[in-house]
Amino acid sequence: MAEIIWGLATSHVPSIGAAMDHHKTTDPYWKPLFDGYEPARAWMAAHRPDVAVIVYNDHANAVDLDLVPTFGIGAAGSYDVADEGWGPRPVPPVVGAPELSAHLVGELVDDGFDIATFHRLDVDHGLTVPLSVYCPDPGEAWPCAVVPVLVNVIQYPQPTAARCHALGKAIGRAIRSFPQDLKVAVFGTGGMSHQLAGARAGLINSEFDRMFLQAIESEPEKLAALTREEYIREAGTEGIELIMWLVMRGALSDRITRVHDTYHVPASNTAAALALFEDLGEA
Amino acid sequence: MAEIIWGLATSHVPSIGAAMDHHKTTDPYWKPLFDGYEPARAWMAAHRPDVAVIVYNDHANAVDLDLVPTFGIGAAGSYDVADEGWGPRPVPPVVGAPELSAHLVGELVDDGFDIATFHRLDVDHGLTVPLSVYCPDPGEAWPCAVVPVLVNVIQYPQPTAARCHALGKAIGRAIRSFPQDLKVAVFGTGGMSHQLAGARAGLINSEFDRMFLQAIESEPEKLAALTREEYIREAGTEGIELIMWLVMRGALSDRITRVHDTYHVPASNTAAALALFEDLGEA
Amino acid sequence: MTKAQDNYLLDLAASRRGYAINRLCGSLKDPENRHRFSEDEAAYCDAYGLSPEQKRAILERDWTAMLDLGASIFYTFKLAVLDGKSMQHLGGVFTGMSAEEFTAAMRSGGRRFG
Amino acid sequence: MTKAQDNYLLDLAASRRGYAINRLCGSLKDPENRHRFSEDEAAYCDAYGLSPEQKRAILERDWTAMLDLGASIFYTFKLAVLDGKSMQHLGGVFTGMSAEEFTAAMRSGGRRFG
Ligand SMILES: [Fe+3]
Ligand SMILES: [Fe+3]
Repeated sequence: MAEIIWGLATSHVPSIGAAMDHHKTTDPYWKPLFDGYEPARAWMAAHRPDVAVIVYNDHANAVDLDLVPTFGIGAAGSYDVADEGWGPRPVPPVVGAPELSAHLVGELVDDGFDIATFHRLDVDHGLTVPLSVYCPDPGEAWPCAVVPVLVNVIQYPQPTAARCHALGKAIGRAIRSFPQDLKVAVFGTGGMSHQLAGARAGLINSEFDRMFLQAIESEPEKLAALTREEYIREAGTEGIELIMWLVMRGALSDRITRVHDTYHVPASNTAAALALFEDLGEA
Repeated sequence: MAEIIWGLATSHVPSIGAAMDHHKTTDPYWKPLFDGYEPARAWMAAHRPDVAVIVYNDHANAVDLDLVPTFGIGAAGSYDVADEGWGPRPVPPVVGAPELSAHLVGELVDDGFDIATFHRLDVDHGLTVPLSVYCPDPGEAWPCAVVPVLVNVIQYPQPTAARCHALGKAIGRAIRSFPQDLKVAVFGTGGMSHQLAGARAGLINSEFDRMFLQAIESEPEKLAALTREEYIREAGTEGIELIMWLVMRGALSDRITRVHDTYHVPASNTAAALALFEDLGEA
Repeated sequence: MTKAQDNYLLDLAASRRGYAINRLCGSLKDPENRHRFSEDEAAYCDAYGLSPEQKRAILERDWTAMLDLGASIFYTFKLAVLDGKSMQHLGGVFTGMSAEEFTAAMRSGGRRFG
Repeated sequence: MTKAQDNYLLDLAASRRGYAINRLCGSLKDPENRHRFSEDEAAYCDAYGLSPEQKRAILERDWTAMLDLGASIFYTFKLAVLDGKSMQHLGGVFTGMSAEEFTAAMRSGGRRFG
């Protein structure tokens, strides 16, 4: 059976990817952030998953407003890196895990989740930046296959935080029932607080962020009880991306231990964080 | 508040539309089917809704396999009639009810349904044939606005019948909480038994169909308990469209009365039926 | 009889296997694409990345092979319509009948199983 | 200060109102479209069915008006990138600062509310 070995929460700000692509990670602006990643990166390099289930949102690249799914899962054999308007990132294409994808879709649909499926999906910074946070130098190929899990966080109404947490729990059950001996990591991406547009642009709420960064480990229910309006008010219009961390947290078992975390302001207009949890498995 | 005044279950076979478009409804092949519609059409003409919520599936026209949503709702102001490969049907464009659409999406997402939204949607025979069954001579414009509700019945795994029934109940609650005095009709479309491809092509199971046609009124739970595999075995690979009747039935209250029904074999390769229920409102 | 399976389920594996062939057939809803396809079917197949087996199935109108290779009837039907073929014609192909025989079977109440 | 609202929520009404402008901006992810847009911005706006207000907002780079007319920042940002503008530039526009002032505000911990 497949097992979940760790969960990573990480911001997916495009400029974090650009800093790596353009070799700026030791510039004064970026060094504190990337230094903060180091212990997590070293630990993950020693605990390699076969597949990464990456919960993220698309940003007007593979999904436009013609058809906006609330939850989607990629079921393809591979995914191209998107041109978001400034050329694709110079990173390898993403190799899928279509059997695991199909298993997840089947289990989730039977579990009452109304999943959209993608057979063609150009993956944008929402997915590739977290991969780069995990693995900064992939060479010719990423070190793991990927199942993309997409969440609508751009168009209101977004799914509730509680629904995201429930989806995560169902994903966890589905992964653990997959009849292959795979090691799986689950990524929850986006956040932390940020607002890109409007008079509150530049909003950073580090009290909320630090509370969230703590509570995601042991009190996810508290975070799942917040309304989308509360996320937007506290963490900013785009800070609502944090609901995707709850999908990751839901997929992990109750027995987790925090390997590392880090918090830094700013990455572009965003508060950036990383939190890495080892999954000790069900008791 | 909005109220649901009736529910119509009807097949949506393209050739039923073509028979009307090409004035063949009195040909010996078609006359029995259209004669069967008459009492329902007369009753509906005397009970006009402001909006029709039409539960249907797209057939490789507005939705391709790149992105397949399990449930979707149109939120646009209007919908063009699709060219399905043989030119669009000569019927009026469909006018939307975007405020009601937005209300339904908001209520359903908060209710834990993971709805995809469509802002551009060319509607195919799945939606326009039921409109023609209701209103054979629309002239320049259909007599009601429309909220399209799309269900994936083509790609396996389809949503379970139970999930469709639950969606219908949630749609019923959402309609009844819409703060405008609108009369709403709900259409459940597709079926009855048919299989288009493979060695069982031409399958008609009239025992199953007649059971379903009866039970949809007073025992929908019995139908909701059938698995997708049972639908496919009994009603054919495409007969699973019948799960969309359960969405309609779920939206109606428990107090309904059957106005009329009819059953005819064949319409093209399909068993065709219609069942019309007046909604007497909640007790 | 024919070699058709009893049922064809478009599950996610079939949807992946048949991606190119379904995309080709789906494209025929656009009149311009219908025209381009008819002008040079083989080149059109290549442009859509069909496998050699899928290309053969399309060019030879092997409707059963198309399904075996992951196609969905809702997609291949658009090609049949372009050829002026009906769903009764396809039903006949799958069941080893002529379109007329298949139509007659439907008019006599359809085909029964189990 | 500017006339920007506190928040812009892309709800379904905004998504409908801003359909054309978002579609235009989204199309700029395609290099060919970027080229066509740059060659004749007004004609490109007309081809995408923008309202006169939306067209004016695009041509004059009125970033706040775009949002008021239903645009989403994830779409308009593609236009900003084409202009060589950063998210810090846009942040400055929305808040009445220069890009440098906005960047400095971010580096000092971001902007606090409530
Ligand atoms: Fe994001
Ligand atoms: Fe259908």
